[in-house]
Amino acid sequence: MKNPVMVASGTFGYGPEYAELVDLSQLGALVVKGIAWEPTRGNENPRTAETASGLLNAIGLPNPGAEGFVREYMPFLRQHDVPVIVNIWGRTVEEYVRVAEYFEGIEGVAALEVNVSCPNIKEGSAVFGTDLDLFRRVLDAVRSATALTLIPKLAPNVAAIADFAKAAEASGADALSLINSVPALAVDVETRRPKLANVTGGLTGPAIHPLAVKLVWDAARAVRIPVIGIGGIATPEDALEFLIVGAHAVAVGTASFTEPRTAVRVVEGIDDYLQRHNMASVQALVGTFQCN
Amino acid sequence: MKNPVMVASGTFGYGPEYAELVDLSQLGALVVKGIAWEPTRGNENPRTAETASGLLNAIGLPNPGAEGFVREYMPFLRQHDVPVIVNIWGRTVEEYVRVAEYFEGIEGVAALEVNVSCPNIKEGSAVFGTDLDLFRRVLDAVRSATALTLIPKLAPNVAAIADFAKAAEASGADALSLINSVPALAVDVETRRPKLANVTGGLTGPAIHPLAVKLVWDAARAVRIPVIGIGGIATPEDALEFLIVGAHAVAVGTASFTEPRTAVRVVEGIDDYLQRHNMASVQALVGTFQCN
Amino acid sequence: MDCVTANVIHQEEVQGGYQVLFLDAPAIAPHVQPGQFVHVRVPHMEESVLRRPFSVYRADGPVLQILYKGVGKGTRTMTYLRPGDSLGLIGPLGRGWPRLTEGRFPILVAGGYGMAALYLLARSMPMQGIAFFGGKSAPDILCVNEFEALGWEVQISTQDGSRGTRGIVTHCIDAWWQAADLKGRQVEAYACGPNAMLQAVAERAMARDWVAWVSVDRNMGCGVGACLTCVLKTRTPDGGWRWQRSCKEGPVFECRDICWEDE
Amino acid sequence: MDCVTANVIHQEEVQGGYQVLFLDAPAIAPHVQPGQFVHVRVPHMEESVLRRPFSVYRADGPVLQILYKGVGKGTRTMTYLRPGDSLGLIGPLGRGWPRLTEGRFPILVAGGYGMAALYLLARSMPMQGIAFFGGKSAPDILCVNEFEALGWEVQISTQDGSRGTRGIVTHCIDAWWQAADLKGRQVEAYACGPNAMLQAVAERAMARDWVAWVSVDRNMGCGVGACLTCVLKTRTPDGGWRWQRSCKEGPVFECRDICWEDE
Ligand SMILES: Cc1cc2nc3c(=O)[nH]c(=O)nc-3n(C[C@H](O)[C@H](O)[C@H](O)COP(=O)(O)OP(=O)(O)OC[C@H]3O[C@@H](n4cnc5c(N)ncnc54)[C@H](O)[C@@H]3O)c2cc1C
Ligand SMILES: Cc1cc2nc3c(=O)[nH]c(=O)nc-3n(C[C@H](O)[C@H](O)[C@H](O)COP(=O)(O)OP(=O)(O)OC[C@H]3O[C@@H](n4cnc5c(N)ncnc54)[C@H](O)[C@@H]3O)c2cc1C
Ligand SMILES: Cc1cc2nc3c(=O)[nH]c(=O)nc-3n(C[C@H](O)[C@H](O)[C@H](O)COP(=O)(O)O)c2cc1C
Ligand SMILES: Cc1cc2nc3c(=O)[nH]c(=O)nc-3n(C[C@H](O)[C@H](O)[C@H](O)COP(=O)(O)O)c2cc1C
Ligand code: FES
Ligand code: FES
Repeated sequence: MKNPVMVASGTFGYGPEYAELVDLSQLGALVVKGIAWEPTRGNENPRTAETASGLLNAIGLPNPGAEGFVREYMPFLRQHDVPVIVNIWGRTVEEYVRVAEYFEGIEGVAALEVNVSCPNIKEGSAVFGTDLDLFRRVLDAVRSATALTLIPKLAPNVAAIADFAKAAEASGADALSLINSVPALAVDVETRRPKLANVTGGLTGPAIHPLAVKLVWDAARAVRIPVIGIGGIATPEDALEFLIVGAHAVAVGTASFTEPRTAVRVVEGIDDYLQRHNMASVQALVGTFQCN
Repeated sequence: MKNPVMVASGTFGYGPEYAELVDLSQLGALVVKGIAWEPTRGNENPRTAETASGLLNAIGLPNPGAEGFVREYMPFLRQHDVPVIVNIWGRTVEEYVRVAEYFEGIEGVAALEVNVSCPNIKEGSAVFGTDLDLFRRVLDAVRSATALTLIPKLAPNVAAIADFAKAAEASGADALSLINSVPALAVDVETRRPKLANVTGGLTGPAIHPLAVKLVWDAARAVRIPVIGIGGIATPEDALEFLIVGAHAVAVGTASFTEPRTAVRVVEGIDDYLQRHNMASVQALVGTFQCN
Repeated sequence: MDCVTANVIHQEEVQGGYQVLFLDAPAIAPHVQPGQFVHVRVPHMEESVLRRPFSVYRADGPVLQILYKGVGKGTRTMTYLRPGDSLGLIGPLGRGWPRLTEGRFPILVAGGYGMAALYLLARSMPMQGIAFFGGKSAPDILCVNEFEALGWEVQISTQDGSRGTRGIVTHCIDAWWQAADLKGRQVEAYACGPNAMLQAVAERAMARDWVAWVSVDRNMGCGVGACLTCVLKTRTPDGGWRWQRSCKEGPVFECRDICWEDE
Repeated sequence: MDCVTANVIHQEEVQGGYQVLFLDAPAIAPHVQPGQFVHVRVPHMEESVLRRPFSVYRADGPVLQILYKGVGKGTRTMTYLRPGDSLGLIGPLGRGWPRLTEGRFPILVAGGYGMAALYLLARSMPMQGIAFFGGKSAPDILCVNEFEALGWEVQISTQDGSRGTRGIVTHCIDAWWQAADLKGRQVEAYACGPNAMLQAVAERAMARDWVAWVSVDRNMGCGVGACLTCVLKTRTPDGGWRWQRSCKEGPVFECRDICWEDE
């Protein structure tokens, strides 16, 4: 990676959507929207709602399926000088394995981010991220299925994230990414109906940043594999917080909607910071949190 | 209670602080700042930091001790026409029992809110709120210690809040309140030190409202005892969301700092709403969520 | 498509709470096709993570105009914008109105900001037809002079009868259709307004063999096709349906493509 | 103490980025004691849940003045306030400056907004003494004419020497102290400024038997004593310490009460 700033799954499409506005080669990596083996349509409308400094979404992981994705988008992505990380999900362990196996053979895929934590899948995917046994089971299975770099993506709604981080490491994960969106609910009080068709959704954006920083800190201290900090990054400072508490990289999510070039600005802001603080590289900053 | 709108523990002092600005008799109830058996000083400075639409705090539960509180503040509180709910905490099960026993004999205490979920006590109090066994143990013990109305206050950072709600009900709790603040961390990137002396703190305010609504919905569906919805209420609509998903009452926290009369405005806003919707009472609204 | 900071040139209230905002956007304005929109980052609204989409009302050289009304948090905040303020702008976005099919007679149907969304189309049309404008009350009827200045006949209806015919816009359309002598031409309709209006136009179009293009209003997230917020159900040739993104494949769709039963 | 909505009468830049904001606050202004503060809800800053505390610079009839500088999010937003805008105001808050002890000679020591925080005190004093104002550079020295108009001698020091003596304010104080003939009077000092300045004054006060009152600047939450954000360590008679709330028991403390070793 040229730099430690990626764009987060589901917030940057499959690549072409923002390509006119953002020079993809300036991104540390591009994580595509979640891909399952079978094409999926996703949830009904409305799918998003604004909250205080946040966004609630229940898109429901619509996707063209693994083969559809490779056919429609990989040719475009291979032409660009940016590492592509494919975010994968399934409803069963077998579905995870199937899609993981498939991508092993695909040229141009730098890594798989294993989404075990999307709160918007009803069939049970959410449970993979909050039940330690299921979590281990799916990661062990995916690990056996592929030699690709594996990055489990952790759910925030657990009492002890360190347990999940350690379990992932033990299962042979190469890195971790966290957090996924936080389960939440918004109600239209006039109709007394949920603001999202899916009823509940995942909260993202600046509102959740301080809780993401806490969880990333907890996870980074628990494992030796690198951690990718995600959650509410809108400014370089937000990203620096993650790096300082121990993340090796970060991903910008919702803020790309607000300002498509957020990730690039974060890259520049981190560079400025390193220069001002006479640090030769991001490595020198990672984990420098002074907390006693 | 005259109305379903209380002020939340730790955000309204012990009563006198806001009495010049807010007519206490207009509050449904006043929940005082957490009281332990022994006086406690709390954390070092800084104790709060602003975040996007939120507040991070680690006050550390400073308090004058149960006897000190009764001596210094109960005479004042008894003079006012407002139900007083005492928020209690301890570092061990024995400390919880001691303070609970003590308040049984105190005139003018309407109920005890049992804080098992403050994220800012290092000795282990946080664990009471996220470990189901410990949670049951402390509630069983407190239940045996007092005939007062008991309202356990639940922690948000668990995978399945319904389990805690059910456990509390099984332990003989009379009501539940949730949520307490959400564990979080903010870093000053220039010094690379935490913004709070206690390192981590609890996130409150509008930022957490959608996740509180989700948890209150989950808890309210799991039990028959009434639930008090807390988290990020700043407007009548925010409170109405809690009532609609099944809370019987609500408490206003951080928003009292922004606007001391928030709770009173929420009372008025709920009244307006009930009138506009031809509802005779709050009861008619509670749990009217249309989610299918 | 570009993402820029645009300066506010000026802003004026037209009537009934509708405002026109003049922006200096040389990288965007010259590229706007009729029916396209811009995605606006409203300043002084840090609590909001999303932009707000607005049709381009006019684009003249570097100057872009938006016609809007303060209906919610974002639009009300926009009414405070003054010369010297600036805002974020992404655009032009979406697929605008298709060209008039050779030999068809154009009608425009609009409610609310739809009148603005149709102005550039009216200006670029090879022939002038009839514009049907509907609203609750006289102040909701906008831009009539502008359309007439382009040579369009404008038929107005208001629900309270305070301007034009009393009733809804489709009454006017139906009355016109009864009497119309189109000299063998088929109608091609372009509509932008409340969903019920679009659906009423669609019904007539399907019954009367018109081509009808409607510009739908969906809540948007990214505005560029990445977030899948703004989707709408559209028919597929095999009798099934699929989502299309109103920010990317839309906001303009041929009315037959929309699954109205799900609207 | 009241909680009101106050209209902005006007706002002007004094110098060096310092602004004076004039507010119409008839329920608050007449009750202000020197050294008290108001807690301001800055409009157009919904993302912020906290108010911002400001000393009252002047209170004349219903009009309250705040002197401040745009240092962060809230104060920078305040610089945009114009006549007609309004903001939330709680006040007067805190315990202000105590009265001068009979027979003591008053000196004032100020840096930054401290000059504003001391103005009402200077105006209400039974006798005029000396005011020592320090700052980085000439533009940081405020209100000199106002204090002189009240009959106070003002001694100025700037770190870059651009106005008054070059150096920090305590140099001036020490030089004055060496030469002073106070005719048997003891000094009573009142200080508001950066913490280092307060501590330097405290050291001198304790060494020289002055009474010295300092107004501390702590981040605040509620401003009324409820949240326990703004606490500072103060000595107890038994040699121990306890927290006191700078919004309620303060912001003014006698310097001997503060545990400086923990500052
Ligand atoms: C392609 C497109 C073009 C548009 N062009 C224009 C235009 O030219 N002029 C104009 O005035 N408006 C236009 N709109 C509508 C405009 O985007 C919304 O009015 C605006 O986003 C509301 O933002 P707000 O913050 O003021 O309202 P919010 O505070 O977000 O919401 C306030 C109220 O408005 C409703 N609302 C929110 N978003 C929309 C929406 N997209 N459409 C309708 N109601 C909504 C909410 O349900 C709520 O009741 C367009 C919308 C789309 C999708
Ligand atoms: C009793 C009291 C009286 C005051 N009187 C005045 C006054 O008359 N005029 C005036 O200009 N200021 C005064 N202040 C300071 C003023 O409250 C802060 O400058 C203001 O709160 C900063 O808000 P902000 O949103 O601009 O800064 P933020 O965005 O919150 O912070 C920006 C920077 O300011 C620093 N900061 C934040 N809060 C404070 C604070 N309370 N004190 C010092 N630095 C802070 C932060 O560390 C940060 O570096 C007073 C403070 C107190 C406690
Ligand atoms: C609209 C939307 C769609 C998302 N889709 C996915 C997804 O497909 N897979 C996934 O693992 N995370 C998904 N996420 C979560 C983000 O990748 C990220 O973890 C989350 O948004 C937190 O980061 P942020 O606060 O910067 O947005 C989505 C988030 C949003 C807002
Ligand atoms: C400064 C502060 C102090 C608090 N102290 C306590 C406390 O002593 N006991 C307790 O149970 N909760 C305490 N809380 C949590 C609140 O009671 C409430 O659960 C939380 O703030 C969420 O509500 P809000 O978002 O409306 O603030 C405190 C919150 C704040 C902001
Ligand atoms: S608004 Fe994001 S895909 Fe259309
Ligand atoms: S600011 Fe809340 S107690 Fe002082």
